[in-house]
Amino acid sequence: MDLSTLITPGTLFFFMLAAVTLVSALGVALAPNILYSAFSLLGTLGGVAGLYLLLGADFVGIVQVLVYVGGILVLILFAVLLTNKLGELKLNNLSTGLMVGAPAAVALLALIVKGVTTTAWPLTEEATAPTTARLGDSFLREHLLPFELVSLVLLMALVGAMVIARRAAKEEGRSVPEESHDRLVG
Amino acid sequence: MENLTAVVQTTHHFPWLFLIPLFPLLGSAINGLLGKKLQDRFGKQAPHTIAIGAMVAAATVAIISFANLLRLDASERTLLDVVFPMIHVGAFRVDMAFALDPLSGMMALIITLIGTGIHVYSTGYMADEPSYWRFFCYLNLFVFSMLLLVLGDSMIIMFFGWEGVGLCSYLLIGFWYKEKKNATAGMKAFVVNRVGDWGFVTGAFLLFWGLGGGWSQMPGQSGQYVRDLPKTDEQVRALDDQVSGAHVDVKTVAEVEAPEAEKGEHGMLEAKAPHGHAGRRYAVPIGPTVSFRELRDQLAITHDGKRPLVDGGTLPITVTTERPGVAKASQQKMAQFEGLANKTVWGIPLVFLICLCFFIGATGKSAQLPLYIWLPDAMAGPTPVSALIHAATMVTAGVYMIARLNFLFVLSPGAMTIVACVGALTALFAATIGLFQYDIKKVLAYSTVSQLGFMFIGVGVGAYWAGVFHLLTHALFKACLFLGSGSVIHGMHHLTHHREHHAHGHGHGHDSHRDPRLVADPLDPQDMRNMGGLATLMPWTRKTYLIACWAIAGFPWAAGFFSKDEILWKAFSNGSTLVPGWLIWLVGLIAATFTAFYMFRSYYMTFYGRTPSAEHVEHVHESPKSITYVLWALAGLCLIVGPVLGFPALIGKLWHGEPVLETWLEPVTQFTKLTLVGERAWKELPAVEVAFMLLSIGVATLGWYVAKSLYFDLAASEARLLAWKSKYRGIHSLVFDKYRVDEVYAATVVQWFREFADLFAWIDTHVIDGAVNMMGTISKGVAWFNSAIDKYLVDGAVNFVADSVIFSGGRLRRLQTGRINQYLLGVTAGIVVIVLVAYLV
Amino acid sequence: MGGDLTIALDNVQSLRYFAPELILSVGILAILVADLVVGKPDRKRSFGVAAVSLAIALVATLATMDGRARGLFGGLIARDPFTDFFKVLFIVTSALVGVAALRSRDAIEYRPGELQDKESGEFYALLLTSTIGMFLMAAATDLLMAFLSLELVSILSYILAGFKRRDRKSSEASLKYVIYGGVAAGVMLYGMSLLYGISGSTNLSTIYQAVAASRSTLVLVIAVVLCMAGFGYKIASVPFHMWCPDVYEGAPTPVTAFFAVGPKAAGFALLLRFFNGAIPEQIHTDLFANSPWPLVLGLIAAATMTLGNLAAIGQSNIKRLLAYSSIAHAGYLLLGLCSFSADGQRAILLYLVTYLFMNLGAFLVVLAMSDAGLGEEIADYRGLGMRAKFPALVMAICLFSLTGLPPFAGFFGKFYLFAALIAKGGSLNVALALIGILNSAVSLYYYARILRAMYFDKPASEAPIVAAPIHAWNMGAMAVATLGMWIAWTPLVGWVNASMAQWYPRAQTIVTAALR
Amino acid sequence: MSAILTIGLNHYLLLSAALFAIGLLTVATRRNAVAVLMGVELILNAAALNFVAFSHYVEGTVGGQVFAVFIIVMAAAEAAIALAIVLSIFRHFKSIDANDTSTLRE
Repeated sequence: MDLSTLITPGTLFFFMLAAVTLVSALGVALAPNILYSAFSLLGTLGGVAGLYLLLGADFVGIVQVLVYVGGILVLILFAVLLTNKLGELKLNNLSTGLMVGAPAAVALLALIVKGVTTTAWPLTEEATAPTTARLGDSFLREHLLPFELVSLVLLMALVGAMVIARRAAKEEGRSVPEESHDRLVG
Repeated sequence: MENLTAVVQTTHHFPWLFLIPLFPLLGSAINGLLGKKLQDRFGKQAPHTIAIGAMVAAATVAIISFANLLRLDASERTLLDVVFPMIHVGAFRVDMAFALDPLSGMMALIITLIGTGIHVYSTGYMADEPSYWRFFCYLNLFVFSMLLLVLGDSMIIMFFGWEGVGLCSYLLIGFWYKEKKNATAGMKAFVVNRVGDWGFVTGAFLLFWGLGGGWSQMPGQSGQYVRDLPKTDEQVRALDDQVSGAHVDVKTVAEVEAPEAEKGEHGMLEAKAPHGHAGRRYAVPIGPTVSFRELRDQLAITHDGKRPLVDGGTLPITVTTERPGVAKASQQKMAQFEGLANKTVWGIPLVFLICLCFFIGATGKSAQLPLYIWLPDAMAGPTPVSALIHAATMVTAGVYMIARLNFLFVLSPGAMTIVACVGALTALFAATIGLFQYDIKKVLAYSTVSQLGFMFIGVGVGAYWAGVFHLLTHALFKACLFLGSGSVIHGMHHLTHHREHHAHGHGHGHDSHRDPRLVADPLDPQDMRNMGGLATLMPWTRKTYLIACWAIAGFPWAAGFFSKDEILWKAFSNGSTLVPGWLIWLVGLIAATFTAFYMFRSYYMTFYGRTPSAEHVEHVHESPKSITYVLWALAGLCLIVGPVLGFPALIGKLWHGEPVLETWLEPVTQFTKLTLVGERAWKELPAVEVAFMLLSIGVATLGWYVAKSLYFDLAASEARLLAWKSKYRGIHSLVFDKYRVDEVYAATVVQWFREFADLFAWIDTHVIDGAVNMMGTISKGVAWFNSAIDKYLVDGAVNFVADSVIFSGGRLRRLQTGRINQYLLGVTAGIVVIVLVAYLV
Repeated sequence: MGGDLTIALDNVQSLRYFAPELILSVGILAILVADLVVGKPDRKRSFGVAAVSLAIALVATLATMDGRARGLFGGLIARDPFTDFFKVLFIVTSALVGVAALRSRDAIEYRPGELQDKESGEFYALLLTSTIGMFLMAAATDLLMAFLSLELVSILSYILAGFKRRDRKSSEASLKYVIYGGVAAGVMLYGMSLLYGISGSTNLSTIYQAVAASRSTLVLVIAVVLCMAGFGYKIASVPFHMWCPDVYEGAPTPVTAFFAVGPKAAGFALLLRFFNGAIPEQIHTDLFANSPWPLVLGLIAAATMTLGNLAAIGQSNIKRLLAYSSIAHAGYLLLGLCSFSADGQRAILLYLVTYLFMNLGAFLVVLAMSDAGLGEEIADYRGLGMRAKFPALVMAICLFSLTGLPPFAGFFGKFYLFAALIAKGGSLNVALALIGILNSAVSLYYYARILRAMYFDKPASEAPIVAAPIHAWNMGAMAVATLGMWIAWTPLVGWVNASMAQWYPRAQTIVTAALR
Repeated sequence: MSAILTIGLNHYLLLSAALFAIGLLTVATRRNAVAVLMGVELILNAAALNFVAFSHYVEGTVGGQVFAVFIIVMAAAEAAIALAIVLSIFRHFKSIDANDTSTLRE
C-alpha cells in the first residue's frame, strides 16, 4: 500500500503529540532543574490533552487543559517557587538511584508492552461523536453518586489544605525571629 | 487379650468440679487486687491465709470428687462438669468443661495436696519478702492454670492451662525481677516454651483437620459435619439438597435408639456397651472434635477392636433413622469415611505428624532434649517455685499430655519410638551433667530433667501407667528434695548474709571473675562447697533429704524404685518401639546409676564431708516448723506411696494381683491394649523380672557406694578428686559446663535468629542504599556537569529573585538517606517481581 | 438465598439504603457550620455532633439491615450484609478514636489559653468523612467507586497524619504518606485501566469473571498486581508497606490508632470484594484453583508477616513497633484470603473484629500515657507496671492477645485463620499455616520486650502516672472486649457467616435449616 | 509498516505504558518532593489516557471518559493537599529534598 495514503493527518497528529508527550515526560524525569521539569510537565499534559481530542474525547481534553494545566500545574509552579531559593536550584533536583530505578522501570515497561501487544482486546465500533452532552447526562444519572462524592472530597481537601498550610497568628509571630536566627547562623 | 470392645465409657454428671480450679483463681484474684492493702492492714497472715484457704478448699473438693469417682464402677469412672458452652461453631465445639477420670483425678490430687504443702512451706520461706502477697497471688494463679490443664475436657481448655502455666512460671521465675539474671531466666522459660506451644497448636490443628473438621458453621469446601439430626421435613429437604451437592461431604448422620445418648449433639455411632451393661447401647459421637473423651471413644469404635486403620477399610456403620433419604445419603458418605491414619501429608502419615507435634509441645513444657535449656536457668526463682514447677506440676504437663493422648500415640510406633528415645537420651544426658554440679539447685534441676526423661521412656514404650506412676513418685520425692535444699539454702543464707556483711565491712567485695569450676564463691548460699557437715545443724532436713535420696536412687523401700523399675522393665520387654527395647533399657540403667551417684554426692557434700566450722555453727540453724513439717509429710509419703500403689505385679500377685495404680488407670489406658504388641512370652518368666529388679538395686547401690566413698569424708578423698579432675580436665569441664549447650544455642539458633532479623534490617537500609551510593559516585560527575551548566546559564537569569536566606548550605549538612525514593523503588521492583512470579507460575 | 443485586436500584430508590452515609454527611456539615456560626471552635461540641451522627448512622444501618443484597445507584455500590458488617466495624472504630481524641493533646493542638481546640471541628469532620470513605470502600462494586472511595480515605489520611502541623515528625509522616499514597493510587489506576480494557466494563463482577476465568494472561496478571499495589498499600502488605512505620510513628497517636484499624479493614473489605466479585450467584472459588493468585497472595502474606515480625524485633519506639506488628497482622489476615475458601474469608472478618479491639487497646495505652507526659520509647515504659497499674495491665492484655495467647481474643482469631488453611489442605496452605504459627510464636519475643520493660525493669522515676478517666474507660472497654470475646464468640461467628452468606450461602441454609 | 502507521488501540497503550514507566522512574529517583509529585501526575495521566483509549476502542461509550474526568479531579484534590504538605514540610525542614526530610527511620 502506498505510504502517502497511510499517512493521514490523524496519523501525523498522533505521532507529533506522542513525541511531544514522551519527550516532555523524559524531561520531567531527567531534567537537572526543577523548573525545567515543571515546564516539561506542561508539554506532557498538553500532549495528552491533544491525544484526548484525537480519541474523540473533547470534554476530557478540555478538562485536562483547564484543570491540569490551569490548576495543578500552576500549583506545582507555586510550590517550586515558594520552596526554592532560585539561586540554588541546581541542588534541588537531584536524582538518586537512577541505575537501580531505571532498570526496574524498564523491566516493568517491557512486561507491560509484552502484555499489551499480545492481548486480543475486545474491540468495538469506534465512536467519535462529541461526548460533552452524553457526559453531562451521565454525571446526573448513572454517575450521580461519584459526582456528589467528589464534591465531598473537594470540600474536605479544601478544609484539610487549610488546616495544614495555615499558620496560626502566634506561630507566625514566633517563626520570624527563628528564621532570622537561621539567617544569622546560615 | 480380653474382649475390649467396651472402650466406650459413660460419664457421670458432677456439677462441682469447676470449684477445684475456681478456688485458686479466686484466691489469686483477691490477693492480686487487694493483697497489698490486706497485707499492709493485717500483716502477712492475710495473704497467705487467703491463698492457703483457697488451696485447702480446692483440695477438699478434689478429694470429695475423687471419693465420688472411687464409688463408681471402673468402666464408668468419669465425672463431667460442663460449666457453659463456650464456642459452638459447626464441628468446632468447645465447652468450658471439666472432666475427672482416674488420670486427671490423680493429677488433681497431686496438684492440690502438694500445692497446699508448698503454700504452707512458703509462709516460712518467703517470710522476709516484702511483696509477699504478690508471691501468693502468682502461686495461686499457677495452681489454677495447672488445674485447668489437667481437668480440661478438651484440647482447647488444656491449652488455656498450658499457656497459663507458661505465663505463671515466667512471672514466678522472674519474681525477684530486680535482678536482671532472674528476669532473663523467666524470659528464656517463656520463649522456649513458646516453641513447644507451636508444636501443641499445630498438633491440635492437624488432628482436627485429620478428623475431617472444618471450622465454621457451615459445610464449606473442606469437609463438613452435621451435628443436629433433622427433625422437620424442611430440614430433611435442606439436608438432602446439601448432601447431593457437589462439594458436600456429610460424614455421619445417624440416630441411635438409646435414651442415654447425648441426643441432638452429634452424629452418632452405635457401640457395644461396657462390662456389666449388656444390652444397653451407647451413642458415640463421630467426627472432628477437640474433646479428649469423644476422640478416644471414636478412635476405639472405628477400630473395632483391631489394630486400627492400617488397612483403611470402610466402616461397618449402621445407620438407623426414620428418614430414608437421609439414611441413604449419609450411609453413602460414611462408606467414604477415611480414617485418620490413612491420611498423609507430604507422604508422611498424618498420625505420626500429629504425635510428633504434640511431642514437641511436650518437650518444651517438660524440658526434654533439645528444649530443656530453660529449666536449669529457671532455678533463679524462689525455691518453693522450683518445687512447685519442677516437682509437682508444670514440667510433668508434657508427660500428662502424652498419657492423656495415649490412644493417639499408640497408633504411631514411629512417634512412640521418638518419645522413648528422646526420653532415654535426655535421662542420660542430664544425669551426666548432674554429676559435677556444685550448685545444689542445679543438681536437682538436672536430675529433674533426667527423671522426666524416665517418664518419657515410660509413656514412649506404651507403659502409660508406669510413666504416670513415676510422675507421681517423682512429684513427691523431688518436692521433698527441693524443699529440703530450700531449707538448707534458707539456713546457709544467714551465713552468707553474715559473710557479705563482713566482706563489705573490710572493704573487699567478692571476685566476680572467679572460675566456678575451681573455687566456690563464699557468698553463694547454694554452692555445696560452702556447706558440709550440716547433719548436726539441720537434723530434720537431713533425714528427710536422705529419704528422698533413697526414693530417687531406687532403693526398694522407697517410692522411686517401684516406678523406675517398672519403667525400665517395660522398656526392656516392649515390642512396640522401632528400636530394640534392651537399648532403651540399657541407656536408662546407666542413667539410673548416675542418678544414685549424684544424689548421694549432693547428700554427703551437704550434710557430711567435713566438720562444720564455728561460723557454720553460729549462723546455720534448722528451719522453722512450717518448713520441716512439710518436709516430713513428703518424706513419709515417699516411703508409703511406692509399696501401696505400685507393688510389682510379680510379687503383688501373691495377694492382690496387678499393681493398684495400674488397675486404677486401666479405664484411661485400656485402649492402648488394643494396639500395643504384646510382650514376648519368655519375658513373662518371673525369674527374668526378678533378675532385672536385682540389677536395678545393684546399680543404685553402686552409685551410692561410690558417692559415699568419695564424699563422706572429703578430707580423705579430696586429693584424689583433684587428681582426677586435673587428669580428665577436658571432659570434666565440658560436662561441668553442661556440654556448653547454652553456648551452642547462643552461637547457632539465637545467632541465626538475630542475623536473620539483622539481614532484613540490613536489606532495608543497605542493599538499595548501597546501590544508590555506588551510583552516586557516578552521578556526581554528571551533577558536576549539570551544575556547571546551571552556574553559567541559569543563575544569571534567576538571580534577581534570589533570596539568599531560605536555603542555606548549612542545612544540607544534615543529609540523611533519601528514604522515600527507596520506598518507591521498592514498590516498582516489588511489582516487577510479583508480576514475574505470577506469570511464570 | 435471595439477593436482588441484579435488580439495581436507581438513584432515588437508593437513598433509603444510603441513609448512614447521608447522616454522616449532615454531621460533617453541622460540625463545620457550627464552628462558623455558633461560636469559637469547641472540642466537646464537635465531638458531640460527631458522636450523635455516628450513633444515628449506626441505628440507621441496623434498622435498614435485612440480610438482603441490593445494588444502589445503578450498581455502583452494594448494600448487603457484608457492607453492614464493615459499617458497624467502622462506626465502632471511629467512635472509639473520636472518644480518644477528645482528651488527646496529640491529635488536636491543646495548649491551655492559647490555641485550644482550634482545629477540633476539622478533626472530627475529617474523621466522619473518613468513615464515609471507608463505608464506600466496603460497599464499592464498581472500579470507579473503589477508586474514589479509596482516594477519599487516602486524602483524608494524609491530612490527618499531618494534623500536628507544628511537629516536624508529623509533617514528615504526612509528606511520605502523600507521596507514597499518590504513587500507589496511580499504579492502581493504571491497573484498573487495564482491567477496564480487558472486560470493557468497570463493574467488579464483570471483571471478576475475567480475573477468575483467564488463567494467567500476562496483561491480566499485570493488571491485578498493579491493582494489588493500591489495596496492598492500604493494608500495608509487603512490598507496599514501607510508608507504614514512618507514618505510624509520626502521625498523632489517635490517628495512628485509626489508621491501624479502620483503613486497613476497609482495604481488606475491598480486597475481598475484588476477589469475590460483586454478584452473589456467580461465585465459584474453584475458578482460582489453577490460577497463580493463591501462590502469589500466599507469598505476599508469608513475606509480610515474616518481615513485620522480624523488623519489629529491633524497634525502640513503641508506635513504630506496633506499626511493624500491624504489618505482620496484615500478613496473618492475608493468609485467610489466599486459601480462597469460605472458612478463610470468614476468618478474616473474625480476625478484624478481634484485631480492632486488641490493637486499638494497645494504641490507646500509648495515647493515654503520652497524654500523661510519658515518652513513646520502650525505655520510657520501664516500670510502668508499678507507676500506672491499669494501663500497663491493659497493655499486657492487648499484647498477649496480639501474640495469640488464649484465652484472649487474638487466640481465637488466629486459630480460625490458621485452621482455615489447614482445613483447606494442600502443601502450600499447610506450609503457610505453619509459617503463620511459627511467626506468631516469634512475635512474642518483641511483645515481651514491652512486657519486660513494664514489669521487670526499674522505672526511671517512681512517680505514679494517672491516665485521664475517659482514656481509662476506653482502655477498660478494649481490655474487657479482648479478654471476654470468647463469651460472645458463637454469635459473632454467626454474624460473620451471615455477612459472608452472599458469597458462601450454605452457611445460612445450614444454620436455619439443619441446626436450628 | 502499515501496522505502525494505522493508528489503533495499541499505539495509545504503548504510549501510556511509556508514560507510566517514566512516571515510575521519576518517583523512584527524584529527591525533590515536588518533582516526585510531578511523577505521580505522569502516572495518573498514563492511566487516564488508557481509560479514554479503551473507552474509544473497547467500550464504545463514555464510561472510560467519565473515569478520566474523575481521575483529573481527584488529582487536583490530591495535588492541593500534597502541595500544602510540601509547604508545611518546607517550614519545618527548610528543604523539600527527600534526603533532608527523613528523621523517621530505624
